[in-house]
Amino acid sequence: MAKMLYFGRLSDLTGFVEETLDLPGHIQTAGDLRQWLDLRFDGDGALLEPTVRIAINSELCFDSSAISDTDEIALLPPVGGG
Amino acid sequence: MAKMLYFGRLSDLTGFVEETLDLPGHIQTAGDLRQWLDLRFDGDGALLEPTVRIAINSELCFDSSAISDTDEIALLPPVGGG
Amino acid sequence: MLTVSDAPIDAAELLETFETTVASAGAIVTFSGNVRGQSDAGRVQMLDLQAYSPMTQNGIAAAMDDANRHWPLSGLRVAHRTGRILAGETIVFVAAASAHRRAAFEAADFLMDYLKTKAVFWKKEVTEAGAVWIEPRAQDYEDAQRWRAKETTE
Amino acid sequence: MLTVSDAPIDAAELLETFETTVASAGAIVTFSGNVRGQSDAGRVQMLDLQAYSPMTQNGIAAAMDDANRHWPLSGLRVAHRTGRILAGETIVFVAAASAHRRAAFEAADFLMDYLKTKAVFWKKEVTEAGAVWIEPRAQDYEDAQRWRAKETTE
Repeated sequence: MAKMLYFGRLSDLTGFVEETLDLPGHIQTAGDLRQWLDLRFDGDGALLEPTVRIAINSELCFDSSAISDTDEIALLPPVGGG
Repeated sequence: MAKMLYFGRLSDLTGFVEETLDLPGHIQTAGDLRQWLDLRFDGDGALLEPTVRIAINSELCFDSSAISDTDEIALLPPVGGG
Repeated sequence: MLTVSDAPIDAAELLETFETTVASAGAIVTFSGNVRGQSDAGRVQMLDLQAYSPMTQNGIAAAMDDANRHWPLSGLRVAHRTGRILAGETIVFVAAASAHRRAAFEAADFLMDYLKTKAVFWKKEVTEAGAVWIEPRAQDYEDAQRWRAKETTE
Repeated sequence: MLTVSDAPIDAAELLETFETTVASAGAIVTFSGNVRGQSDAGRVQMLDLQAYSPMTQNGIAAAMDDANRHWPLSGLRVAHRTGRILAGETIVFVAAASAHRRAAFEAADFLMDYLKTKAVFWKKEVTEAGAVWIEPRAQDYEDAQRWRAKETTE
């Protein structure tokens, strides 16, 4: 089970701040996950924007980075400061 | 009677922060006062320095300004800020 | 010292405590930011601030390290609130202490630029007109840019 | 609001009161200056500060007016202590509030430059080595000079 975190406007889009889910077996990289989530939430590309960063276990990663079903995965729109 | 105020290092020189005195009749201007006080306190020119300003009733004045025996007269070395 | 928490911030209390840790520092500069009652979208009811721990804390701590390297500081304090924050309430408090007042001013200013533009927060503004997620303002970027220019010329 | 008095200054208390007068201002910057424990002449026991009323107050009030004209401020507070002030105690407190944090920073900075270089005070420093009257430092003049340059270029 992966722990998913959606921040900022992505929590509005997905309807979740946090969810736990079983990643389908074909999802190997952060890029795969992005594509899959965008379809799943009908994001119309919102999750594919390069300004939306992905963090695995609190470290920013690339789309080519490997992910596993036990990770904490965060989707981060551009930060706005405090 | 004039009220005299001596600030900063001039209070050390004169030994007074404040004194009340009868001004001699020949003292008509701030410049006259300066000369007289410098002799009186053995200032050796300390009271003649142009950076020492004189205020009459809280207003900075020139050496040519008239003073009267009822004024509050302050001798002000350069201000050092707080 | 750094706190990121949804508990209310009392700037006066934080200053009082900070003073005891930097006695005789010479100069203490504080910044408190509170939720403005008015925005372009109308009367503001509240902000809702999300942080991502420990990324948010790590980023602020790194900026505090930068400040400590760049200026001779005898103390530094940052408190940032998260969650729902009503108009008038304090979002952020920064205090910098130094023997030199210029260093205290610049360090507080530098940290506020970091906190306002680069800190890992997502901010929703709730007004009568509805709720919107706020992106950084161009002015904030310019302010932060000032420090970059300074680093290059030194 | 301006106070020049020989009563002790409690910066935290002044900030707390100031906050209530400028609720939802957006940004509040404060500066507190306290007596350093160490100077070039050795360990500092106290400062002794003389003011000349109302000249001292009039000068500070004029600088506050200048700040209010130059920056969009929603509040300004200056407290300055006189008389004997022990090492570690607060000499001066400045607070500036504005909707814009840059304005709050610059106004507090500007007022501190005035207070440190041009304000009508005479200051005696008492150390183990004796007592000396302090003249303004060259650095203080340079700091104050910054605002003059700014005025001419604008």
